[in-house]
Amino acid sequence: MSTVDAASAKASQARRNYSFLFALTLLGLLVLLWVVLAIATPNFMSDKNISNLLRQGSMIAILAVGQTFVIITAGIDLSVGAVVGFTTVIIALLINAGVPVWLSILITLLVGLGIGLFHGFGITKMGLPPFIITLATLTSLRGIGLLITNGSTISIENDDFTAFATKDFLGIPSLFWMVILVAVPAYIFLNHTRWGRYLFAVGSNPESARLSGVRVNAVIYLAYALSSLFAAFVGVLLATRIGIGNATQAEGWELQAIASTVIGGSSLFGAVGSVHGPLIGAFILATINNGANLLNVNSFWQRIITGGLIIVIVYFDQLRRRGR
Amino acid sequence: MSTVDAASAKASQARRNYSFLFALTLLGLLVLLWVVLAIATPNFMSDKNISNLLRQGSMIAILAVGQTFVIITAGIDLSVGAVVGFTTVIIALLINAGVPVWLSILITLLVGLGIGLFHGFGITKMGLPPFIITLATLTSLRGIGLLITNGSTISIENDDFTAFATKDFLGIPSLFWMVILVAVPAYIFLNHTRWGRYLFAVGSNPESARLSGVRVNAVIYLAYALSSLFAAFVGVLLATRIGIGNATQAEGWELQAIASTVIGGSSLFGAVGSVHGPLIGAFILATINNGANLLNVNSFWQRIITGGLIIVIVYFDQLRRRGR
Amino acid sequence: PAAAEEVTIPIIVKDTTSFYWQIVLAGARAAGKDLGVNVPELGAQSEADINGQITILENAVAGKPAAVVIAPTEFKALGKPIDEAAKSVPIIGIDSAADSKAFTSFLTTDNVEGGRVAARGLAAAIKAKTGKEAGDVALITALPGVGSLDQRAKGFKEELAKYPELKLVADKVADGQATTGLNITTDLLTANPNLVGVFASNLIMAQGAGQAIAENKVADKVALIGFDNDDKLVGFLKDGTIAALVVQDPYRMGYDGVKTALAASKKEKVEAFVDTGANLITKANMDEAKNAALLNPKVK
Amino acid sequence: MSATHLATPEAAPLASGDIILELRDLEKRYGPVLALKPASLAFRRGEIHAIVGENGAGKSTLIKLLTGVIPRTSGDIRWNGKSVSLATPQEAIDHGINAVHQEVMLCRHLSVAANIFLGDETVRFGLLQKRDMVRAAQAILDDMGFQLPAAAQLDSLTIGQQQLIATARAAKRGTKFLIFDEPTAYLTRQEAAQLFTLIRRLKAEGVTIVYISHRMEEIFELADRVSVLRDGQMVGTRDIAATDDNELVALMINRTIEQIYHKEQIPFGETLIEARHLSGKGFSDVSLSIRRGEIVGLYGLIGAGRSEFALSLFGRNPKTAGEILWKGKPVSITNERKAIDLGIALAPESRRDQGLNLNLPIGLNLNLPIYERLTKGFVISSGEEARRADKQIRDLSIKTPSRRSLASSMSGGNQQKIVIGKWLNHGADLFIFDEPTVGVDVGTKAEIYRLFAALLKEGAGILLISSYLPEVYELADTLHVFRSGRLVGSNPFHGASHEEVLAEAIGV
Ligand SMILES: Nc1ncnc2c1ncn2[C@@H]1O[C@H](COP(=O)(O)OP(=O)(O)OP(=O)(O)O)[C@@H](O)[C@H]1O
Ligand SMILES: Nc1ncnc2c1ncn2[C@@H]1O[C@H](COP(=O)(O)OP(=O)(O)OP(=O)(O)O)[C@@H](O)[C@H]1O
Ligand SMILES: [Mg+2]
Ligand SMILES: [Mg+2]
Repeated sequence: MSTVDAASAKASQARRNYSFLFALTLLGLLVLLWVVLAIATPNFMSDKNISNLLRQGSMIAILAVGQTFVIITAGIDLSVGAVVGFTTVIIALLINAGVPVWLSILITLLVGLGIGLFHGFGITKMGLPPFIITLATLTSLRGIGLLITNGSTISIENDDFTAFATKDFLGIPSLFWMVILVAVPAYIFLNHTRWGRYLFAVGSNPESARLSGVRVNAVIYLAYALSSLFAAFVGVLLATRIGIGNATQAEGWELQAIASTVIGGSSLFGAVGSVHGPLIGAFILATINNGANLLNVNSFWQRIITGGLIIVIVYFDQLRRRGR
Repeated sequence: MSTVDAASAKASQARRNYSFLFALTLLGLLVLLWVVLAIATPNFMSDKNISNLLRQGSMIAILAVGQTFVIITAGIDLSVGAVVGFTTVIIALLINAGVPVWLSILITLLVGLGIGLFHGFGITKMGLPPFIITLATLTSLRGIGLLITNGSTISIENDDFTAFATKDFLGIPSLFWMVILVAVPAYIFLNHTRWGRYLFAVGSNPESARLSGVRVNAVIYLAYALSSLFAAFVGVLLATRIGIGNATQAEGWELQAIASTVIGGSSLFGAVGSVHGPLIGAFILATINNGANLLNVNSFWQRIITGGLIIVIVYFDQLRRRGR
Repeated sequence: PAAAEEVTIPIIVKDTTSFYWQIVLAGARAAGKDLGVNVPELGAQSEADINGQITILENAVAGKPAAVVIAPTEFKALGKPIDEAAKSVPIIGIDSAADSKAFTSFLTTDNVEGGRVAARGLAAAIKAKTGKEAGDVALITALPGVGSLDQRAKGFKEELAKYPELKLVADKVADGQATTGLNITTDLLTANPNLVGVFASNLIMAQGAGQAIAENKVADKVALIGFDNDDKLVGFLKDGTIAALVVQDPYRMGYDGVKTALAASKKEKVEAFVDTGANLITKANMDEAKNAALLNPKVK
Repeated sequence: MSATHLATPEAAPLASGDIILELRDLEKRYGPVLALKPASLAFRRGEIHAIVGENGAGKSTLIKLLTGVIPRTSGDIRWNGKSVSLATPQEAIDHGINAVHQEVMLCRHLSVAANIFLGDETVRFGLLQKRDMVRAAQAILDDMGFQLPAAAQLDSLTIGQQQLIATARAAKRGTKFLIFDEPTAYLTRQEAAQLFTLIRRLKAEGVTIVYISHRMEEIFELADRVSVLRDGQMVGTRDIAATDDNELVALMINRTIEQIYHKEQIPFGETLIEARHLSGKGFSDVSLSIRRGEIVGLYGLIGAGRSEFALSLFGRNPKTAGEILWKGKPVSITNERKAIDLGIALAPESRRDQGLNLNLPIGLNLNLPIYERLTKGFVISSGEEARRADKQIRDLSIKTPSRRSLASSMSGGNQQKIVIGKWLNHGADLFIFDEPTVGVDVGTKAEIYRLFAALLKEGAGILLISSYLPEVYELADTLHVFRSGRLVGSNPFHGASHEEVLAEAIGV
């Protein structure tokens, strides 16, 4: 036995180092990108550009964290992009209607929450596949938003609100502070609360979770509610950044969010995921675009390179994992 | 034991009736839509509109069948839309370069095949999740296509080729004949050949398939090769239909194809799928759009309705299944 | 390095994937060559991607250029970012306006005017086909939430109102796909037997609509007006599938944009506002030198 | 025709006794875990060779190596004297090496026939001959004496039935070397008997059989020779005639256990639960009650409806009629939480489908029912979480590197321990154990039975569902017998003989 114990001790040791290493690896790849770019173009490391970069990655990062909760339960939320666009309209209308900003934000977040609960309902009570119910809301929400605005754009008449996105605090852009504001509780929630554990349990084997007394349906409601809530929050941030409400905004952001999550090491088959992963994933994508712009890469090449880099990065990540 | 024997016999019996019934149900929903529309607008049942409808549904239908092969293996192919757009460019260039049409088509299909094989390689050899590798090609292919065309549209200088899409044969539009041309072999392949069966086996339990000596990797290559091949074929059809090569075309068609497949009863967790399902699914979506146009429904309402109907249809389908 | 000495003037368009903007970029490229200026060609991937364009503007300014030429994708949204950018470099606006006083100079086609031109052209074409300015007409917009397209629709409807006999029976918004434009037009033809005119308000929609007109062989009954141009549309114009094209002068916008920017960066006096105009080109006048030049810009 | 299905003719005539397969210093590592220490062993043609060992001893690992499922770390395998790589399952199959694995390895979405012929379908003109295959599959099943429908969908069968299908699939091909990894774990006596007949027949046809089991009596009934594994170490091979179970157990666990079935008479307390004329999916009109300090046994054939009964006591399946009294008061147990809150615990029948979150850490599996308790304020107290997990791992001697390793990396028996451990962790008044000792080694079995006694002492009651008659027979204070969904007999402790109980179960 003792031999096994010794061995096992080493094993778990290794595994712990590993998961640490993996996080590091992705971070490493991000840092690598930065170093390369810093050498390639003088402007990259300028404070101005770094804060641009942080601003540009923030919104997808937050979406990706929300998406991760859903993906851990082996689900998927295609609606987040549409929710972002839709909520920019909601908050624009509220603010222009003279509702106090804090209240407008609160209501907008509640709208997001409602959408998420509807997804939960569709999945648990109506038995719809997550892909379908969220695809349906994706389609419908854009329609509703366009209907409300009659396809036009609502300019937000409140400069304090629209100024927020450009503000800095301690030299760090306000938008990035919002990422921190979301990520820290998200991390605690996922890794240090029972509901976090339940997300994994449901994603791994709902039947076993259920027979262990986990309220599986409640967990699913929770996951989708959080995803939509985060999306609504991003909607608020986007509204401050572009100063308008427009239902067609954030098109395709769901794919970027899912990509960030998967790049960050989550499995679409559930039960695997973290909070730091999607954050790093999102900023890897943001860095690629930012760098390409600074290097004045032709925007067509930019797409090609993005695709290629996604493959390379995830491939290296795979290698690490096999290394287990 | 005889009781159990009987029991299970009944069970499978039931299931067979069921799958028949289910096909009927979806078809029923489609017919229902048609009846409603026929009553709502005189123009709907006109030969002209029916053949328009058949034309409009054809391309997504073919994509959906290809997608089904992938989904049965518990995979997903996000690249099909991009492949369609990309291949319109390829065939446009070839034909304008004076390459004989048959040869141009052949080369285009081979290009599609190559893309599919690349996906197979990424998944089996590089260990990338299907979502990631196909998302990456989606991004890159559009880039390459735009680079080749410098963002412009190539108008195809060959009237026989571009005339094809508008032709009829036995009063049925040529495009719909293409659906039949694809669906019949696809049906035989999926239900009456060992490779078709292996698709299900791999989707159901790859380990078990492997233990039985099934070459799992080969099966995966096959699924993605077929999906991309079908997409390339749709690219050819699209080129004949709109008479241009343009890399940005067919954007979002991957989601429509996946939706059709899932509406058609496939499970994104694999091992469940048919050929008739996605076909019906695709024509349900086509009917919704065609009907909305005829009834001159506001474009924004159209989106809302589409989303709603998707939920309703899949919900009823779920009910049937629970009825099992 | 080398880039540091030579003057850099990035040009930011709305959507690099559309041919129209490629012409603008071509003009800018030519100006760059003629004036010995380095002209990075930037732009979002879709005209609806406002956040994308803001991001690109931020990045461009971070590159410390001599000036920036930009086609603001949304009036209000780009206002603040442009004010912000203008603090460090001169900003030259092209094609569309933005909610900012900070532009050093401004070269634009008025898209509302473009819509009006289309309406007049449509009325004329209908008269030519049916002998009277009467009947049902339809408007097809490529994408919702795109400033320039909304302005064209606005202008088109305002002007159309001046023709009491012309009834706008359908105002469709597609998803940016030629195939969708084709399907919509086909269905409109089915649904409205006495449809006499269609305005497809951008390149891709015109391609789809044109295909539908050709497919249903109704060119003699239904007048189609397109916006912007490429080989395909010129082909349609030649064979009469399309009655007329509203054509702006994107090449000049690009060229003069960069030229003006260079001047501005050297603190020279520049024209504050230039209208590059929108022209109606029909089969009849397409061979006039000016129009011929507009119809085949020197892109490559 | 039957014979051709069972073994290729050329395999039959060969002189038995010579070496067909030999291992030389075969070794397997999983990272730092040495699952199989360098082992050497020779299998004779046409013999039935049993392999025994504790949970986690390395039996399944050995099998997986022989069938090309996992690559060996080092060592040599010789097939008919020639060294073979056995890199892929296909290669093993081509040699004629087949196995029935411990975890049923089938495609539940496919039909029985499709599963049996997976990998070598009957094809004509490139088209599957489905009818022929169903017919052939049915012939194989009938011929093996398994009365199962070849046309049925696999997931319409119970685990036990699926195990038989897996057997049929492995035995069908031109098998020369056939391995069974705990084949009877989910089988009832009748089915086990059928299986033994089949095995003897295969032996007569010259097929070499490797037979892994934790049930001693089976070893002695079947095997010619037996080899013992301990901690991945091959510790000896015996002729069956020259050994007895005491010696084997001693070799396996390095100590002797005086008596496996540990039973103390404990005075019964209040009635915990009482089912009155309860009906539901799979069973109907069942009345029984369980008192504190009592073990109530449910025996029956597979598919008799015991699990379904248990599941509706636990609130997983709705009852269609009848009522449940908890401590005398009528209760409606509409979901699992209600059951758990009342004080009912269920260790379900299928560890993979119902019992475990395979791709999650052992610790999480063990603590899943008690996270509510582990939560201090808003967050989980990680110290407490670790302590609870490690305690169970120690108490049940679950063999694992750490609570962090995934449940999927556990050996079959150790997985079973986790399923039970999670409820010991939680605690309850009434424990429902559905097939609790499936795949559990003798030593651990004894521990589990002793643990039952401990639970009873603490005043708990136990509902023990088992298809393994000796177990329920020796442990149950009251032994109820199920037949096709009905309770057909109730016997006090040792109130009826094995044969009588069996008769009740079969209904003769
Ligand atoms: N995939 C794996 N990764 C890491 N360790 C593993 C893996 N599979 C098995 N092991 C370890 O190898 C050892 C032997 O496992 P094996 O399944 O061979 O035991 P076994 O003799 O079959 O036990 P049982 O009788 O319970 O089935 C165990 O300690 C187990 O934890
Ligand atoms: N997965 C399943 N699908 C369909 N029917 C099932 C399934 N499992 C069991 N049944 C049916 O439910 C009834 C009871 O099965 P159950 O498993 O409860 O029997 P059991 O007495 O628990 O035997 P065992 O638990 O040993 O399999 C039987 O008619 C059986 O055929
Ligand atoms: Mg084992
Ligand atoms: Mg059972």
